[in-house]
Amino acid sequence: MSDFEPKVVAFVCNWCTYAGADLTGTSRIKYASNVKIIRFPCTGRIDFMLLLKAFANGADGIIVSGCHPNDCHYTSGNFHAKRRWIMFKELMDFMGVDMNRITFSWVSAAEGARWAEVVNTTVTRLRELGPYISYKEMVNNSVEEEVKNE
Amino acid sequence: MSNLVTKAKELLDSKTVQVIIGYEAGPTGLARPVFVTDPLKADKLIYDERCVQNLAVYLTKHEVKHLGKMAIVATLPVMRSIMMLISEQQITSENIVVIGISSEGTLLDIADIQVMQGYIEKSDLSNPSKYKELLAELNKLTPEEKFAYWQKELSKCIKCYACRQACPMCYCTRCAVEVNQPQWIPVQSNTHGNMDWHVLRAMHLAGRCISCGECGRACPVGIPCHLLTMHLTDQVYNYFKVYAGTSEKMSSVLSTYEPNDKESFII
Amino acid sequence: MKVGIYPGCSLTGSARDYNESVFALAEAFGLEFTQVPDWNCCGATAAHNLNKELSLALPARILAIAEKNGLEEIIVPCAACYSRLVVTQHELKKDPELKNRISEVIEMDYRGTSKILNVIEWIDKYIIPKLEEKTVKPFNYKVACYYGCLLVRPNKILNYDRVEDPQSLDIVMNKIGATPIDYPYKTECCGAGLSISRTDIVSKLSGKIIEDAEHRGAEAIVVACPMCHSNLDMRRPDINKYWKTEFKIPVIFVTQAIGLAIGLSPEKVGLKRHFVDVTIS
Amino acid sequence: MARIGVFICHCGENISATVDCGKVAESIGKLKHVVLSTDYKYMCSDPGQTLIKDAIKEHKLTGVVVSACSPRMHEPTFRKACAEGGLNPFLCEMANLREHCSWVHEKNDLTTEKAIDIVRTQVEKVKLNSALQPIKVPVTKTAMVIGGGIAGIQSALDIANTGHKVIMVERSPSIGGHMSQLSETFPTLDCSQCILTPRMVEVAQHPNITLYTYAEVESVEGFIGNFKVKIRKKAKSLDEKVCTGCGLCTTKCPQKKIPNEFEQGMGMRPAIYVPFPQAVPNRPVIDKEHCTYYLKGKCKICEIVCPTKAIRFDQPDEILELEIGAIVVATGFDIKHADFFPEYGYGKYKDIIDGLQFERLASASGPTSGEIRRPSDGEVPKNIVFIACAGSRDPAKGIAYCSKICCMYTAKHAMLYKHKVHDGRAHVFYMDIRSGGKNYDEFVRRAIEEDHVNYIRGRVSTVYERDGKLIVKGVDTLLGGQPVEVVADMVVLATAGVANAGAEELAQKLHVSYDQHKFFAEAHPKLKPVETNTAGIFLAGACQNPKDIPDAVSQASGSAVKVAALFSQEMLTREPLVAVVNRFCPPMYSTCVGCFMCQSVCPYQAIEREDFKTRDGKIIKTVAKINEGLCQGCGTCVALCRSKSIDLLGYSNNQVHAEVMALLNEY
Repeated sequence: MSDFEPKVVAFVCNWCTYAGADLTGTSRIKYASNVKIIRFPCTGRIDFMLLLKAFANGADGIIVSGCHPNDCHYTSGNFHAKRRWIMFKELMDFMGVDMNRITFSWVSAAEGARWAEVVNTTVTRLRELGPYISYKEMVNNSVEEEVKNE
Repeated sequence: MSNLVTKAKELLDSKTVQVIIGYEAGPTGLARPVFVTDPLKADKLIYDERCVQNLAVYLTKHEVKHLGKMAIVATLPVMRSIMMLISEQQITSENIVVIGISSEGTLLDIADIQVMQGYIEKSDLSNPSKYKELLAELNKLTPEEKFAYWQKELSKCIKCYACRQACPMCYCTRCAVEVNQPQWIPVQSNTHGNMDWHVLRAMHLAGRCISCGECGRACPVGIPCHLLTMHLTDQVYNYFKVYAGTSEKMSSVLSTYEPNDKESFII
Repeated sequence: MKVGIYPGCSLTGSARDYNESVFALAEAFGLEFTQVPDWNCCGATAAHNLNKELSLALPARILAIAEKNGLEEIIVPCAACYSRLVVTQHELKKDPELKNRISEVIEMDYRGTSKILNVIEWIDKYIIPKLEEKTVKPFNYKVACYYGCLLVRPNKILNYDRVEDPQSLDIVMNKIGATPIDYPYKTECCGAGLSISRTDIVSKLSGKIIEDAEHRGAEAIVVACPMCHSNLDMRRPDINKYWKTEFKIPVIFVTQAIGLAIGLSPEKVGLKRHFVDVTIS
Repeated sequence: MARIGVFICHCGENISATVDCGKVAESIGKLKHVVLSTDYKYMCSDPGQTLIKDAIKEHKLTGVVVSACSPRMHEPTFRKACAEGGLNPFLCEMANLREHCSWVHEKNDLTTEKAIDIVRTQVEKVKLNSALQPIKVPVTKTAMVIGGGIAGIQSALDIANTGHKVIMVERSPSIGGHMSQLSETFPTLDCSQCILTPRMVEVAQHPNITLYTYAEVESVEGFIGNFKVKIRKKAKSLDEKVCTGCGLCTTKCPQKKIPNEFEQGMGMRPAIYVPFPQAVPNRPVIDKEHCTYYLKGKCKICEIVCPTKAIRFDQPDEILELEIGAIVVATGFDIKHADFFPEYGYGKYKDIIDGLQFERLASASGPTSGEIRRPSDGEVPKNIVFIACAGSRDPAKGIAYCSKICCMYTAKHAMLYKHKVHDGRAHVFYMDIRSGGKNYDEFVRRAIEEDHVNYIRGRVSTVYERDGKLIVKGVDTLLGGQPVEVVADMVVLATAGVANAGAEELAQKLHVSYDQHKFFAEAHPKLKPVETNTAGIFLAGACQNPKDIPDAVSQASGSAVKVAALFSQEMLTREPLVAVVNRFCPPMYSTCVGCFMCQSVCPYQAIEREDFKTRDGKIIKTVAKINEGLCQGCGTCVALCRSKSIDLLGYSNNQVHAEVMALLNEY
C-alpha cells in the first residue's frame, strides 16, 4: 500500500478557501498534488449528493472547506452548511460510510499555509487508510448485479 | 367507537367540513383509509389498533383537497404531520378540522391548532420505543458491520417508492429522484442506486421526520428505512434540542441555524 | 485522594532543611503523603543536555510508578524536579508515538494521569485554606520573593503564573503577614548548575540578586527551589568575597516562613542548617 | 454541438516550470468537442488575448477555457476578451493552473496529470455554460465613510467634491482620529493639529457631507449600489441644535477625575466633555458610565448651569436607516499599551509610556503644554530611552509584522526630546531602521548626526525600577553582543500598531474579509489594495495595516476615486450568477411545491412568492421566485431545495455534477 496515491476532491467556497488556496500558491507553499479543487460560490451551495457522487466515481477522500463561522461572504451560507454536514455526517456514520475519508474544515482567505496543512494531513491519512475499497466494491458489484438481472 | 361516528356526522351535517379522512374496516379485516362525504355513511368510520396508516399523507393530495374543507382522524404522528404541513405552507389551518385520537384510542377535543399544539407539547416526541431498541442495536455495530448491514438491506430495494408515497412529508410533485439532468440518483435498482436514494430521502427528511414509521411499514420487501430518518430525528434532538412538528410556525432545522451550533468534526 | 511526594536528590541531601519544613507543615496541617516508592533521578542536571530519550524516560519512570501506586497528585518541592516532570508529561502527551517508545524503555505503562504540584500549588491547595486560623506569629518582615527560573519557565508548558513578574509566592507571603517588595530580580539567573564548576559566575549572578534585595530593604529572601537556596545561601562566603562586602540577608524557604508564622520552632523547620544566620525568626 | 477552444498559458515560466504545458494542450486536444487546444507564453498579454479573439471567429467556438492563473485574478480579463471576440463572456471559464497547481507542486508527471485533470474539468463545465446577460441594478449615489480620522476625512472630502453625498460615521464624539493627538509630524516636523484642523472644519461645513459623531454602524444589508445601513446615534444627552458649545457645563461638572482618552490617560476630564479644544463638532457629550446623575440619580449641575437649556438626560439612542451606494472603511488602528509587555513590568512603572503618550507629552496642547515631563513626578527626564519594535516583528508575541511607522516616529520623538531638553541624552534601541520614503532616511540621519541621538542596535530584555530610575538592560549587537545597561529617567515604547477594537465585528457586519491580525483584507495585495472582496466596499488608511499619514491619505483619495467611478454610472451591471426557480408551461408551472424553506435560508430576502391564478383570480399554485436584483448567488437555497426546482446560473447542478465527474473519470 506504500505507493498508493489517493484521489481527493476538494469542494471549496470561492471567497475563503479558494482564495486561501490561491494564497498557498502565491506563497509557493508546496502540498500533495492528489487534491483537485472544485469551486463553489459558498459552502451553502454544496449538495451532499455530490459527495456521494465523488465516492461512487472513485474518490478515496474528500475535503469540504469554506469560510470560518461569522466570516461567510454571504453572511450565513456556512452556518447552513454546518447544519447540513452535521446531519450528513451522522447519517453516514449510521450507515457505515467511512467519515475518516472526509475532512470538513474552515480555511480563510488569509490561511494559505493552513490550506496546505489541511491537504497534507488529509492525504497522509488517506495514504494510511488505502483506497476506499468497500465503497468501490459496492459500486462495482451493483453494476454486476444489473448485468445479472438482465 | 360511537363517539367518533357521532362527531363525524355532526361535522358533515353542519357542513363544517365536506370530507372526513378516516379509517374503515376493509374486506379482509384490515383497516384502510376512507373518505366520507355523506353523513349517512359516517358509521363506516372506525378507530382501533388496526388503524396505523398516517392519514396526513392525503391532506396534500389534490383529489382529496378539492372536495373542500377536511376533517381528519388524527393520532399524534398525524397531528405532528399537520403541524409540519402548515409550517411548510402546504395546507392552512382554516381548512382542517382535527378529530384527535389519544394514545389510548379515545377521542380528544382538539378545538383548534393551539389546543393541538398543547397536546403535542405534552406528549413524548422521541422515536417510538419499539424502534429505539433497534436503533441502539444498530448503533452498537462497527462501521464495517453497519455498511454491510445496510448494503444487505438496501440490495433488496426495488425502487417502488412506497416509502415516499406513505410519507406525508414527501409531498413534492416532482421528486429529486425523477430529475435526470443531472442524474442525481442512478436509475437502476441496484445496491448503489438504492443507497443513494435512501440517503437522499433521509437527508430530505432530516429535521422534518415526525417518527410515524410509515415508510418502513410500507416497504414491500421489509427494508427498515424508517430507521434512517429516525436516527436523524435522534440526532436533530441531540444537536439542536428540537423535535419536528411541534408548532405551525417552526422552521426546519436545515433551513435555520444558530451561530453557536456545536459540532466536533469540522477542523 | 492519595497524594504522593517526590523528594528528588536535593531534599535528601543539600536541602534537608527544605524537606524538614515541608514535612513539618504537613504534620501541622494534618496532611499525609506517600513517597513515590523506588524513585530515581529526575535527570535535571545533565540528562536533558545529553540524551533526550533518557531525559524523558527518567521522569516517566517516576510518573509511571506514581500512577501504578494510585497517586493522583504528586508534590514536587524541588523546582528542577518539578520542571522535568511537567515537561516530560507535556512531551509525552503531545507525541503518542514517543509515549509508546518511552513506555517500552521504562518497561511500564505510562498514561500521564497524575497531577504534578509544585510547592506553591501545594500550599495554595492544602495550606492556604487553614492558614489564617493557624497563623499565631505573623511574619512581619519585608521579603524579596525570588522565584528563579524553573518554577515559571518554560511558560508555554508549565502555564503557571506570570513569566516575567510572577506573583504566586508574593501572595502566599502576604497571607502570613509579610510585605513582599517590588523586586525586579524575581526570575533572574542565580548561576544554577554552575554552582559546582564555576563559582565565580555564581558569585557574580547570585550577588546581584542579593545586592538588589538588600538595597531595597528586604529582610529576607524567600525561595522555593533548593538550587536557588544553595547558591544564595551556601555560596554566600564566595559571593561576599567576590563583591568585597558582607551581605547578611538570610535566605529562607517559603515553607520555613510559613512554619515560623504558625509557631513552629526554627529547629523544626530546619533553619539551623543554614549557612547564613537566620536572625529574623 | 459544442466547439470548445482551450488555451494553456505558460505564465512566462510560472506554470511551464513545473507543468508540461505542451503535453496538457495535446491531451486536452483529444477530448470530445475540443476543436482547438493550444499553449502560449502569456495569455493575458495583448497577443495572447488576440489569439483567443481570432480563434473564436476562426473555429466558431461555443466555449473557451483559459488555463492560466486563478480566476480571481484574470477572469474579467479573459471574459472581456471573449466578449470582444464575439462570444458571450459567460461562455468562458478559467482553469487555475498556477496558484492551484504549478506553484504548489514539484515538477513531475503527477503535476502535469493534475493540470490535465483541472483543465478537463473546466472543459466539461464550459460545455454546459449558457450565455448570460448582465443584470442592471440602480445605484444610490450616497457614500458612507466609517471613521473620521485623517483617512476618512480625506476620503469624505474627495468624494463630496465630486458632487456626491457623503455620510460620515465616527464612533467617538469628535472627528480627527489619532492624527489630532500627534504633536508634530515627520519628516517635516510641522504641527499635526495645524494641518488637520482646517480639514476637520471643512468636513463639518461641506454641503455634501452629513456628519454623525458618537455613532456606530449597527447593521449593513444589501449589496453594491444598494446597501441598507442602520446607524446607531448614541445619545449625547444634549440637544445639539440648542447647544452653543460655550463649555460652561464642562467646567462646572463635579466629576473631574476621569482618565482622558484623548490624552491617552495622562490627563483628566469631566463626565460632560469635549474631547479636545479643536473638536469637530465642538459640542460636549455626557459620558454615561461616569456621570454622577446616571450613576446615582442626582446632580444635574450641567443642566442647571447651561445657559441655553440644551441638556437632555432622557435622550434615547437613535437608529437611522440609510440607503447607501458605496462604503469606505477608514476605522484606523490602535497601539498596544505598556501593559502588554511583561518584560517591561506589565505597565506597572509609570515612567514607561507608549508612543502615543509621548505624542501628548510633546504636544503644545497636551497635559504638560509641550514640556517633556515624566508622569510619575513631573520631572524633566535627563536620560530617555526609546525602544523601537516593542511587540512588532516578534512572533512570540503574536505580531510577526513590522508596524511600519515606529522607526520614523521614534526618530521624531528623540529629535523632539532633544529640541526641548537640550542637555538630555536620548537613546534608541532598534532592530533595523526602516526609513523608506521621501526624505525619511535623511530625517533619521538628522536625528543621529545633528541631534546626537544615541542609536543602539539591539533589543531590550528587561526594564525595572531602582531608586527612582529605570534600569534598561539590553544588548548592543554591533559591539559583538555586549550587554548594555542604561539608567534612564523615562522609557518610551514604540509599541506595535494593531487593529482597532471592534474591527472584527465591523468586518463581519460588512461581510468583508480580514486577516489573522483583524486588519481588513484588500481584494488583491498589489493590484486591488483599495478594494475589498465585497463589491462596493473600499478601504482607506490604517484599518488595513499600520500606515503613516501620507500613505493613509493617498489610499483615502484612491478609495474616493473608486467611489466616484462607481457613482459615475446610472445603472450598475452585475454578474448574472443568480439563482432561478424553474418554470414550465401549465398545468405544471414549476416543479416548486412552495414549501418556502428557501425563503428562510436566503440572507438577502431575495425569494418572493409568485401566484399562478385562473382568469377569475383563483390561485392555482404559489411558487418561489428569485428577485435577481437582490440575489447574490450564494446558492444555499439551491442545495436545500428538495425537488431541485432552484438552480444557480454559472454553478448549475449540471455544471458542478459534470465537474465532479470530469475530475474523477478520464475520458
